[in-house]
Order: sequence, then structure tokens, then C-alpha cells
Amino acid sequence: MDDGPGGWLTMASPVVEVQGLVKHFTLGGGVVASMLGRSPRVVKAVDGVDLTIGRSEVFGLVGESGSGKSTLGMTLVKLYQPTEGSISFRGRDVTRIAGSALKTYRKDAQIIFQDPYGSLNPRLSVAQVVEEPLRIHGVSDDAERGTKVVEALDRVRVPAAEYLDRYPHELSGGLRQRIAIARAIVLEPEFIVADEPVSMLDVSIQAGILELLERLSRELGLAVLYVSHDIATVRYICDRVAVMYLGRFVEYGDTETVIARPGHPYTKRLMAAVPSVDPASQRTRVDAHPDPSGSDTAGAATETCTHEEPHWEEVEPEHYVACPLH
Amino acid sequence: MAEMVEFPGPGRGGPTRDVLEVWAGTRRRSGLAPFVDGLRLLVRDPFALVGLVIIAVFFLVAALSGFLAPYDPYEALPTPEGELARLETPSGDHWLGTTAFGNDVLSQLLVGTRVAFIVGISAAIVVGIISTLLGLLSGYYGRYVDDVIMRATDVALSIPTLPIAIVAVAILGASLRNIILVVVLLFWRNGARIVRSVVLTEKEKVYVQAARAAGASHLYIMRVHILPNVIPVAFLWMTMSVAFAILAEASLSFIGLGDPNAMSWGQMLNLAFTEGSIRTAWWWVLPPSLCLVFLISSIYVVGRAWEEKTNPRLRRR
Amino acid sequence: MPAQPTATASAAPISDRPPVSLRVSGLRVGYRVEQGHLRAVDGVDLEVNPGESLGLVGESGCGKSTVGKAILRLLPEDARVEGRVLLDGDDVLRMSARQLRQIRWTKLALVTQSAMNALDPVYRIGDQIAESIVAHEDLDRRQAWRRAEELFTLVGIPQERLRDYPHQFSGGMRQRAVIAMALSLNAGLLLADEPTTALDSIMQDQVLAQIQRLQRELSRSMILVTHDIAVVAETCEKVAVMYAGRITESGPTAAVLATPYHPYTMGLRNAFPTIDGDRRELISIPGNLPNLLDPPTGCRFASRCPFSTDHCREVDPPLIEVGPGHLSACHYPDQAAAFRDRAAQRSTWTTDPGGG
Amino acid sequence: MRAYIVRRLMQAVLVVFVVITLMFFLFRLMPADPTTMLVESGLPEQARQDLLERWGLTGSLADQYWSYLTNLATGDFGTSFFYQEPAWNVLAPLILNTLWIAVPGMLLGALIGCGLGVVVGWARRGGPVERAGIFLATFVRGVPSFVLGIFILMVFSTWLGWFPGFGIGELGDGFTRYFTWSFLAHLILPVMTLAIFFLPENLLLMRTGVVENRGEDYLELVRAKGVKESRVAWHAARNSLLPVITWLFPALAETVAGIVIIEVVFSWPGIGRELVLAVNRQDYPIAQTAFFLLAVMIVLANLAADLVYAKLDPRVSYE
Repeated sequence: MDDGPGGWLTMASPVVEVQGLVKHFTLGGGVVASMLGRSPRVVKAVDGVDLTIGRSEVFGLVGESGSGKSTLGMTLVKLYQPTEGSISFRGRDVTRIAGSALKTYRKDAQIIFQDPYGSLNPRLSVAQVVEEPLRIHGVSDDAERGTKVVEALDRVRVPAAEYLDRYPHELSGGLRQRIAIARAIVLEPEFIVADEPVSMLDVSIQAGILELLERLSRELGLAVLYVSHDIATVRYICDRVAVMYLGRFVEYGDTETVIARPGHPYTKRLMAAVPSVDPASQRTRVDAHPDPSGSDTAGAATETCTHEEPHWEEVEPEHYVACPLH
Repeated sequence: MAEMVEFPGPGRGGPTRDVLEVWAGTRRRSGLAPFVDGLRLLVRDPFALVGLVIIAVFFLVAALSGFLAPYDPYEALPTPEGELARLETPSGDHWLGTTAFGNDVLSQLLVGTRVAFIVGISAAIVVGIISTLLGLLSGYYGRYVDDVIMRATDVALSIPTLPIAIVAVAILGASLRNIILVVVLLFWRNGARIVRSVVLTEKEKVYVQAARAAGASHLYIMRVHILPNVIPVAFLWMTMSVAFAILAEASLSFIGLGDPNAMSWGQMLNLAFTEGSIRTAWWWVLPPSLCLVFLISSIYVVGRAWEEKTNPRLRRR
Repeated sequence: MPAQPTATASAAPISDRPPVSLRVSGLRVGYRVEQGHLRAVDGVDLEVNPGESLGLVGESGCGKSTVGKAILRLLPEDARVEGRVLLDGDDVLRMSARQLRQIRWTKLALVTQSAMNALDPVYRIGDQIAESIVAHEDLDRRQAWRRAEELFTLVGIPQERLRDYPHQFSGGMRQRAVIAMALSLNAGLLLADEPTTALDSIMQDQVLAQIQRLQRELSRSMILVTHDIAVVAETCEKVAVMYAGRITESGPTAAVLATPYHPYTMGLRNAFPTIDGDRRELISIPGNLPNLLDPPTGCRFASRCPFSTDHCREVDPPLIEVGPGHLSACHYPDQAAAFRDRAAQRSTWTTDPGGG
Repeated sequence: MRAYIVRRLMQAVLVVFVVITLMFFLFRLMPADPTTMLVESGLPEQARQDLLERWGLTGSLADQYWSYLTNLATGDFGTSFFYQEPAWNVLAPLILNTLWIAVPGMLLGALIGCGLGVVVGWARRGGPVERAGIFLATFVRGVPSFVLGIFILMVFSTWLGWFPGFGIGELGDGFTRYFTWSFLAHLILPVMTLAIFFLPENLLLMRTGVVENRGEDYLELVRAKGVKESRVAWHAARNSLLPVITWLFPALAETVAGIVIIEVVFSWPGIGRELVLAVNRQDYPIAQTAFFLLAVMIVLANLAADLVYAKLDPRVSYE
């Protein structure tokens, strides 16, 4: 994007650089379906996204369900194959790699999932969960794996001696998520996608996990893409944030700036919907009256850009809005 | 700076546990653990326990039938007076009486047990292997492979089972081998579907995604994450297939398509039926009937209990 | 097509039932499980005056949903329930099956989380609403459908969509349909159990605004069960905070959240991320819920509380009145101001995991 | 909706086609050609060749297949060796006989089975009704159809002498063909056997469905509405019907096995018994045709089940 968020996107030596990324899903395909002449349906989950994340940076990605934010995250770690566009990792194009090159990339790019109850195989002990990536990558020496597993558990502040032989069902959600993070860092990656890592956890332990991610990013020089539906959590660990809507970014910027002065109508809407814990704050609820059409798409949909190519505007330094409607 | 972390919880062995020792402890695990757990659950269900015992007794009898049978099952036996011992009621000589052909019912029954197990177990093993393989392929690779295999099972499922078995055995010849072959052809399809549905659920699990993201190969994922969940189900299907196979053999034999060289329970009933002894010679009719009912029902009861314990949606909170 | 009723007129055909008062006292719920006796709820008192809204808030495993279900007597058969649940003075827990059927939906209606399964997938939504009406009032199906049409107008869904099945509705619409259903007999007390948990923030905001508006306009009593204190802060007049099967603090929402007296409430507030005002530090509460199979003596929060003393670990703190209608189950109400200051600093909550 | 039915019909036609083809190749697998039997009974060679030609057994496999298909399409199913009559003429009158057992037997089994399944599913978990219900159903399910038939025959016909257990009885003429007391009396035991044979699986499936649905959120809401408990159970039952119907598809194919055996046990002149007789007489045109008819019955029943399912589950899309 030539008139895109210019300098803000270019970075001395980014870890991950994404250009024009598109991921479409085709539904309803199949031999019989095609024989019967049914045409498959295309879902444009990610529809043209540019992004850079640097070393030791936690980049926030905010959007509602269906915005394509998780798809974007999973495409970046190549759980999905991009339809178009490019992903480069430390200057190396990884968009279409396969085989051993892909396996190498898997070592460098990891993912943490939302559901701490589903992301650990109940049949495996903590030791087995955390050592799995090492086994996959051919670390055959048992003692070496042991050392690395203990080290990873140390990093996530889980006392190894106490937990190595426990099974997931014995652990609380927060601990499980720590184990999942340990599994993600045991291969010493440089890039981690954290897909809603705290949204299924109780509020009282969310902060601990967020803090852990931030510290790991700092200590290990990790580039982290923090994906969340909750703009409030983003502000605690991310310097920069992008707001995603229907497969595209609608706003980029410094987190505090975006929160203080959201530019895009959708961002405004999103922020206005966040309830406040402070009883003194007199937030006015947007549109208490329901949408007469009965549809769910928030009113923002009608206000979004209809242009094919989003047009970026720098509303203030380090703050970009797509197609702002003032 | 120390960071806040959830407590380790109620201590287990305390802080003195040695990390390396614990690590070494996690190295030892048995691949049979799911089976042991499953068996333990089964034994707790009284019905299943009785079923298991019945199956075990039948199995023992089958194994020892050569020793136990008092007479040659095919031999036309004479009475002490030298006549054919035709349709004799149970006595000290013939505990279960004799058939219209002068055969000893007990001996035939014992040999029939062996036939039942031979057919049941060999068919079940082949069915188990085929269903597991096809189910795994279909469920794991999805897309076209799945489409083709599932359409094939759709068609296969619409074909009437016994009629095709009748026709096939009639054409190929009535032998145990052909009966087993036909049973396999009939029952792979349901098994493949069941295995496939387990694979479909399993492969969508987040931890499988995590393993993929860590670079795991398909083989690794199948071996570590999917097979351990498939095996109990496939095993259940195999167990049920034993019953299906025995049932199919008995049905075919009952209508006269049994292996003439292997006296099975179904054949005993066929002979009794064609000889018109069904209404009179209860000692000839009841034993094979009851054996069939008890063996097959026991297998079903055990299978049912297993399903009841392993299906999370049926479990009580 | 019946004439479009206006928002105010629509309440008229719905039977005019007064708001209901609820008084829960000494509620205990236990389950016999393999490992012993699980005390999910262990002595809960609640009070909702007619027309009042109460937020019942707490984290997973605290027993808030169990309390809600106990009030409606929807717990599974093997649950052991003790105490009293007085609905306008009548004890729900001691009602016959027939009496229970009569008060359900006429005095006490439920708004569940409608992620996917709150509505029967094989019936039209209109039929499901009509079912509740026909069960209690002497109306035929056609009349019940007419009422359902009015209810849909009330929650802002086009009437013709009553003929749809649940899978044809989006999450937000299903939630509204569930709300419409809860209003079908104008029950005096609405029990909303995590009504917006599965929804996106914008939709959650709209639905909550709607619940709040209807509750006030129709002057219904309400209990809102949720894990989200911000939702309570904006929706309810009163709040009760639960922890490990007990109420730790309750009172007027503004007072409880602005000047909490219980360290757990303080911790919850500190851990809650917000977007308004300056960025504060987020502080999590270390430790885990106590084991409810064998709860510790004394205060249940003591093991995680930075201010706990030996006294806390030995003696159960009673709920003490610390302000008008404001109760807190902490032994040290007089030190609350100091606790609040210290609780805002992260070092207060930091523990060393090894020595924990 | 119409497109949906058309698509289902196309699938049904496809299945029939596969069955026909399968049959063709199966019968070509025979070690000897079907005339061998007749040759042994002194058929001259010229007549044999004529017969082979008439049965489409000369020429290449492709030619044979083609003539086989065209014959079928024109309704020519070949001539029975045994009856020396067109197979179709032999079997056509038997179709109704089979349906007389199949339809009432399966309907009864399904209705009673599903009803009892709801009772067992709604009973207290781990209580006596549940345990006894599951055990009995599982046990009965393990009883082979012919054993069941023999027992029923022994008890109700031989021992009690209430009903006849052999044949179809005396039929009336024309319209009253099937409305004679004799026929109805003969009908009772086979229908009863089929119903009992078909019942347990219905019961178990329905019960599983009800138990699974008991935990669903929507039932909680239905109960909270203050409707009668029976109405709550009805919601669970209505939803559990769907998996039962799904299961019917494969089960129908198995149930035909039961029908064949029951016809044999009660000497009921239906398609299934004729199939068995034909196989034992090596009368392949009859066997082939009987098999074909049974397969078509299953395909049609599947089609019906499919349409009923679509009617009962609003989530099925007709696209």
C-alpha cells in the first residue's frame, strides 16, 4: 500500500513483515457437490492486511468475532496457507514454504491458543506436553529435553519439580495457560501469536498472564502478536494496536492514542461498548434501541468504507485511520 | 522481582522433590493405560462383569472343545441295542440327548463354540483393521479422500446385508473362509464411519493444532494424539464385530448355507428345523439357541457398558 | 397483521404482575461426588426488594450460577439444598411440584446465556414463547402468538421472525428472543444468568442496555449473575460479590466498587482492565480457589489475601455492616482504607512462588 | 425443497444402479454357468446354447452387461429355472406379502421402542428403571432373529396354541385378499417377532438421545417456564428422534436380514423366503430378482427416512 501508514510500517529490522495478506476460505466444495453443480462459497476472512512486528514488541490486534483476527494469527504461523500477499520472517519470504523450510519456520514461529482447557492433551503429563515440540524437532537426548523443559517452566514461573508429573485436569486455567506458553517458548522461537490468551481466564489471573507475555517478549526479544476482542487488555501490554473489521484493518496506531482519540467510526463504537468498572464514570450507552432491521451487524457496518482499496489517512503522528468519515 | 503466580496448590511431596527425579518419573508410562482404565471401569459394572465372565467361559470351552467333547460330533451313534440313537432325550450317556441323525448334541454344541469364536475373532480382526485404516484416512485427510470413502459407505449401507451374504456365499461356496469374507465386506462400513467421526472430533482439538504449529508430521499427530482416542473405539467396534460375525454365520447356517465341514450352532438349528424337530426335540433346539443368545448378548452388554463409561455425554456428572 | 403496538402500550396486554421481593437466607448447596462432599454454596444470604436489581458477581467456581439455579430449583436431582428462598414470603425450596410450576415464569423468569442451546432447535421461536404463555394463562395458541408478536416488538425483532427457528437467528437476536420469552408473563423477578457472556462487546452493550431499560420501564426485580464486575457496575443498583461459595461483600454497587471493604473486591478491581482514564497497573490475585471438598477453616480468601492474619485463618468472618446496606465479611473493616491504598500497589500482592 | 427431493431421488437411483452392477458381477463369479444344472438333467447342447443366449450369457463381458441392463430396463428379469416362468411373475405377488410383515413389524417396533426409550432415558440416572431397561434391551438385542422366531413359535403356536405359526393362511379373492381372519391370525406371530427384533435398538438409541438432551441448556429453560414435566420430557424426546432416524438408514439394511429369516421360520411366502429357496435350488434368476427387489425396498425406505428427517429437523438445508 503506497500511501499506507508509511514510516510507521517500515522498521529497521522487523521480525515479521506482512504485505497485502489475504486468506479466503472455500466452503461447500467436494466431489459430489461439484458434480451436482453447487458452487462453493468464498469467505473472505482476511482481506488485505499489512503489518510489521519488531523484536521485543507486543503488537495488539483487536476485533470482534468474525473480523478475521484469529485467522490472521493462524495464517502468520502458517496453520493456514495464505491465499495472496506475502509474509516475511527476518527478511526471508515464508509465504509459500513447505517441507523442511516450513519445519524450520515452525521452530521460529509459535502460537498460544485461547482455550487452556482444549490446548493440552489430557492424556499427556506436563512434562510430555512441554517436551513435545522438542521431540518433533528431533532433540533425541532425554536429558537435554529435560533441561530445556525445566528452563521453559522456570520462565513461565511454574515450579517444575511440583508440576512435571501432573496432568492437565489437575491444573487451574491460569496454570494450564502457563504450560501452553512454556510449550510455545521451549523451541526458543522469535515470533509468537497469542490468540486471545486470557479471554477464557478469570479476571483475577488475567493480569499475571499478560504480564508474563510482556516479560517474555522483553527477555527473549520475542515479537508477539497479541490478538484480543478486548481493547482494554491490549492497552496493558501493547505499544501499538490495529483494529480489524471484516478482514481488514480500519485503524492503526499507538495504543494510548487510539484509545484516547479513536478515529474510525467502528473503533469508536467498539470503545463505547466497553463497560466501565468505575461506578462514577457516566458512560452513555450507544444505541440502547435495537436495530430495527433485527440484524446483528453493529451500525458500523453501514458506515464502513465502500472503496475497494482502503485509503489511509494519518490523522495525527503515528495514528492512521482507513477511510475516516468525519 | 518475583512475579505473581498461582500457588502450586496443596503440596505434593513438598518443595524437596528433585526436578530430575520427577522428570525421570514422567518417562515411564504404559501405552496400555487406556485399556487398563477401561477394564477397571467395566469391572465395576455388575452386568458387564457377568458378561465378561460368560464370554471368558465360552472362550475356554472353545479352546478346550476337542478335549471336552464326549463323542465325534459327526458320528451317527448307536444305542446299546445297536440301533441308531435317534432323538434320544438327555441321559447319562448323552447329557443333552441326540439329534435326528444320532449325533451327540453336547459334542456338536462344544464344537460349535469353537466355530463361533473362529468366525467371530478372525472376522473382527480384519474388520477392525480395515475400518480403522479407512476411518483414519477419511477423517484425517478429509476432502476428496473423505468424499469418496464416505459416498462408498453410503452406498454400501443401502445394500441389504443378509440377502447379499446369502447370494455371495451361495455363489462363492459355503465355507468358513467365505463366510468370514462376507462378514468383513458387510461390517467394515459402519466401523469406518465410527472411527472417522472420532478422528474428525480429535483432529479439531486445539492441542492437535498446537502440535501442527510445532511442526509435527501427520504420522506424529496420528500416533500421539489421534490413535490413543481411536483405539478404544475401534476396539469396541471389533468386540461388537465378533458378535455380528457370529450372528451372521449363525443366520447363514440356519438357512442352509453353513460350512458343511464345521458344525456350528446355526447349523444345528438348521438341521433341527429342516428335520421338523423344532416343536418336539427341545434338547436339540434349546442348547444352541441359548448359547447364541448368551454369547452374543454378553458381548453386547459389555460393549454397551464400555460405551456408557466412555461416552462423555452419557456420563453422570 | 395486528396493529403495531407502541412501546408503552405493549406492556398493557401482558398481565399486570407486581414486582417480586426475594429473600434468600442460609442457602447451602452440596453435591456428593466421588471424592466426598462438594460444598458449592455454603451459606448465602441475599435480598432483592421489589423493583430492585442485584448483581451477583464472582469468578468461575464461586457458586454464583448454583445460587441462581437453586432459586429456580433447577439444580440436578442429586444436589442437596438447604436454607430458604422466600419469594414474596413463600419458600420456593418447600413448594410442591405443582406450586413450583405455578410460580415459575409468573413470578420468576430466567434469561440464560444463549450461546447456542438456550432454545430448542426444532421448534419455531414463536412456539417456544407461546408455550410459556399457554402453560400459565387461559389463552389459545393464536392469542399467545399475538402476545409473542408484541414481545418481539418490545425487544426490537421484526414480528415475522417469530416463525424462524433458533438456528436462523444470530447470537444477539437469540439473546433478545430469550429476553422476550422471559418477559412473556411479566414475571416479577428476572434472573439473568450470564446473559451476554457469549456476545461480542458491541452486542453485549446493546443487550445489556435493553435488559436494563426493560427492567426499569416494567419495574421488574432482577438478579444479574455475571463474572464481569463492569457489567454489574453499569446495570445493577446493588451488588453481591461471591467467593468460594460465600458472599464476601455486598451493598449498593457504587459504594462497594468505589470503597470496597473486602480485600477480594479490592483485588478484583485492580485486576480489571479498563479503557477510561489513565493506564493503571493491572494486578492479578495470586493463588487458587480453596478446595471446596475440604474448605479451610476461617476466611476462605485468607490463603490469597495479602492482609490475612492467623485470626483470619481460624475464625470465619461474619458479614458486618460497614456502611448503609453495605456488608463485608472481613475481620478488619476499620483498616479498609489502609488496605485500599496498599492493595493498589502491586508489591502488596506479589508472592514468591517457591515460598508460597 | 423440490430440488432436495430430486437430489435424494438421484442418489437412490445411483444406489440401485450400483446394486444392479454388483449383482451382475457377483453372478458372473459363479464357478460354472447356470445351465450346468440343467445339462445334468439331460438338456441337449443346442438347447443350452439357446438358453445361454436368452439369458444374455454369451458374448464379451461388456456385451453381457449391456444386455443385462437393457433386459432389466424392459422389466425382463429372466426366467426361473425352477418354475419355468418369468422371475418377475413369480416374485411380484410376493412383494405385498413381505410388506405385510415388514411395515407393521417395523412400525410397531419403532413406536414401542422409542416410547420405552423415553421412559428409560427420563428415569433417574443409575436407578432401577434405567439399569433394568438398558440391560433387558441389550440382552434382547443379542437374540438372533431365528432364535427369537423359534421361541415365539414354540411358545405361542406349539405350547399355547393361540396362533398358527406356519404359512400365510387362506387368502380371500380380489379386494378382500388380505382381509381374512385366517390371514390376520397367521400374520400376528411374524409381525410380533419382527417388532421385538427391531425394538431394542430403537429403545437404546432413543434413551441415549434423551439422556444426552437432558443435559442441554434449552431443557433447563423449558423447565423454568413452568410447563408440566411431561412436556419437558417431550422436548427431549422430540430432539432425540433425530439421531434415531439417522440410525435408521444403516439399520434398515440389517432389518431386512431379520425379515428374511422370519419369513423362513414362519414359512411366510415372501421375497426373503423365496430368495433362500432359490439359492438352495440354484435358481439364479429368482435369487437375482429377489435380491434386487429387497435392495429397492431398502433404498425407498431410506429415501422415506431421509425425507422424514428433513421434515423433522429445521436445520437441514434444502440447498
